[in-house]
Amino acid sequence: MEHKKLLEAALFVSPSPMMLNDLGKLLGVNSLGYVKELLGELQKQYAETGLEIVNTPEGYQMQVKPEFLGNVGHLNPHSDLSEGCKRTLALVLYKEPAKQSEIIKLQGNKAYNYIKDLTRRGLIKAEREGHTKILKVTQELESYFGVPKEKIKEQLKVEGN
Amino acid sequence: MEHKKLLEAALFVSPSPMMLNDLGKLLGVNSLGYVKELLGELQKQYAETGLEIVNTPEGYQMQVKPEFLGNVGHLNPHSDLSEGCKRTLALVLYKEPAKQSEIIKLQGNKAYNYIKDLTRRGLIKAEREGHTKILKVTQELESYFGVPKEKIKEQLKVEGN
Amino acid sequence: MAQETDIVEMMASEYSWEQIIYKIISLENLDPWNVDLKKLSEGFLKCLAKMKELDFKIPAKYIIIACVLLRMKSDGLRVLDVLAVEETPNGHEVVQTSSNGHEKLDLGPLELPMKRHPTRRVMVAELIASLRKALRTEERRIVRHAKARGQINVTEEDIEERIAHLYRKIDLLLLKLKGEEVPFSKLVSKWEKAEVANTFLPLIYLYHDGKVSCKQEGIFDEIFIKKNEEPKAAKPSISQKIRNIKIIKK
Repeated sequence: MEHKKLLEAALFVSPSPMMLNDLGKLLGVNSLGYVKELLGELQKQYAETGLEIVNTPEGYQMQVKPEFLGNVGHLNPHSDLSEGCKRTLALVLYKEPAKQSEIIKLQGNKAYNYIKDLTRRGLIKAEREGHTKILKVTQELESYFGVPKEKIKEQLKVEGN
Repeated sequence: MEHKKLLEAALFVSPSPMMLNDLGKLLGVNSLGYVKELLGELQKQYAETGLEIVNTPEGYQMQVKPEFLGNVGHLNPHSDLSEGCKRTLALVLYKEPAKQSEIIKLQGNKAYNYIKDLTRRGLIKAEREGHTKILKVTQELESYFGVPKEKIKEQLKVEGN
Repeated sequence: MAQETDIVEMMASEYSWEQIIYKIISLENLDPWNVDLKKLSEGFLKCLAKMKELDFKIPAKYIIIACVLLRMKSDGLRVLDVLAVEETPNGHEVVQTSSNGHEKLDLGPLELPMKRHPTRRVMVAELIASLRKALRTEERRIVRHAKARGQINVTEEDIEERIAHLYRKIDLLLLKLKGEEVPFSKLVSKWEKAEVANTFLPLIYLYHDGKVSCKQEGIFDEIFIKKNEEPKAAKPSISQKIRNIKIIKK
């Protein structure tokens, strides 16, 4: 069925999740129910493979099944956050709401750049409170990680406490 | 079958083609014949989908079937050839058989690298003829574009004239 | 300190900045293979302050060097800051209690989600677009070459003749001005770049051949040309040596 193949091709090639109506446009059909049905069929088909099609808040996405990630993750050398940014993000998550000055104290002046980077990417936001800046993580962070922030925090706090 | 799923996951996630022995290492098996067999099975399975697993001179690669690329290509701005390589390839096809010196004259010294890249990827080949190198496209090019080279040439000639 | 004053004097007399850096390195007893940036930048700033104190004009380049040194120094310190955050053997992050008493933190590793970076093959339409660009570049190159060839469409002129012409012109002007010297500006018929250069070039030959003397008080001031009575025969004439060279004029 050509429509299903086209959906597969789109989900494979797209670098970001795709919304239902964009997929509908791609197929040139108006019925989103029909598109959803096809996606459901595809999801079932992929159950037998190493890949899966998931429905995230940002749309449908084709990805490696989590149980294989550990085996193949290293094949993709692109980590889109630097080591420094990762550390800042971990600190902000752990201490949230975190004073910017506190993060700088812990990580040094370089953290100003990491904070800027993370803010630009929408993963954290800064709120002014008197003379100091308070850093918080955003909703965007949850969709980046694909899990609620509490879950990420737990992962950090196992060691933190 | 876990091995086959792992192969799928690896080919999906890897940004470049994977050699047979790397895939063998990933599975932790010594028999490359066995890996090849699994890949053959996967290739058959994918025949029914919008994707395909191809064996290129640089290794195995999962990709969108060429017939669907026209529909979904716009979803991803990143193609696997740089603009420079694309121009060299277009010129070689257009002028075929093309003297290497002529391509260099047109594109400048940078084209030496593009020619090297395209040769490594098996899309063009160089033949020595006296003091000069003659560049030609390969059979591989046809499977890359999914159309006979004469057809691409025709389109290019329409454009060039 | 006497040596410090040396550096200030070196700066004031516009020594190269490299020489000044070497001087500070030796003055501060720094290891030239492992320079302490903190000491080096401090030494440099100390000398700049001294110059200011003595009311010397500080050349702009020294301000730039000071900025660069301070930047290098602060980058170095930042590296030290970040080094305070270390990884434990199990890969977990430890923020150590630093000497100024910051808290100790032991965080688990933050595992990032895997982001795939799919690429796709080139489409035939893109290949055509690339060819279009390549051919357009070729066309532009051809046009450029044609233009360049157009520029070589020139007339040739004998430099010997030009030199002789200028020499006659100097003679005539000396007569007209009834003086011993001719200002260069009077030799140039139209004060335009090309004309100035076309007059200046044969003048250099005349000067080298010893036929004239030139005098100029300051940079960009008027050049006064005086005819020498007896051309110095000992000096070989450049114009003779290059007899066959033609001046190319558009």
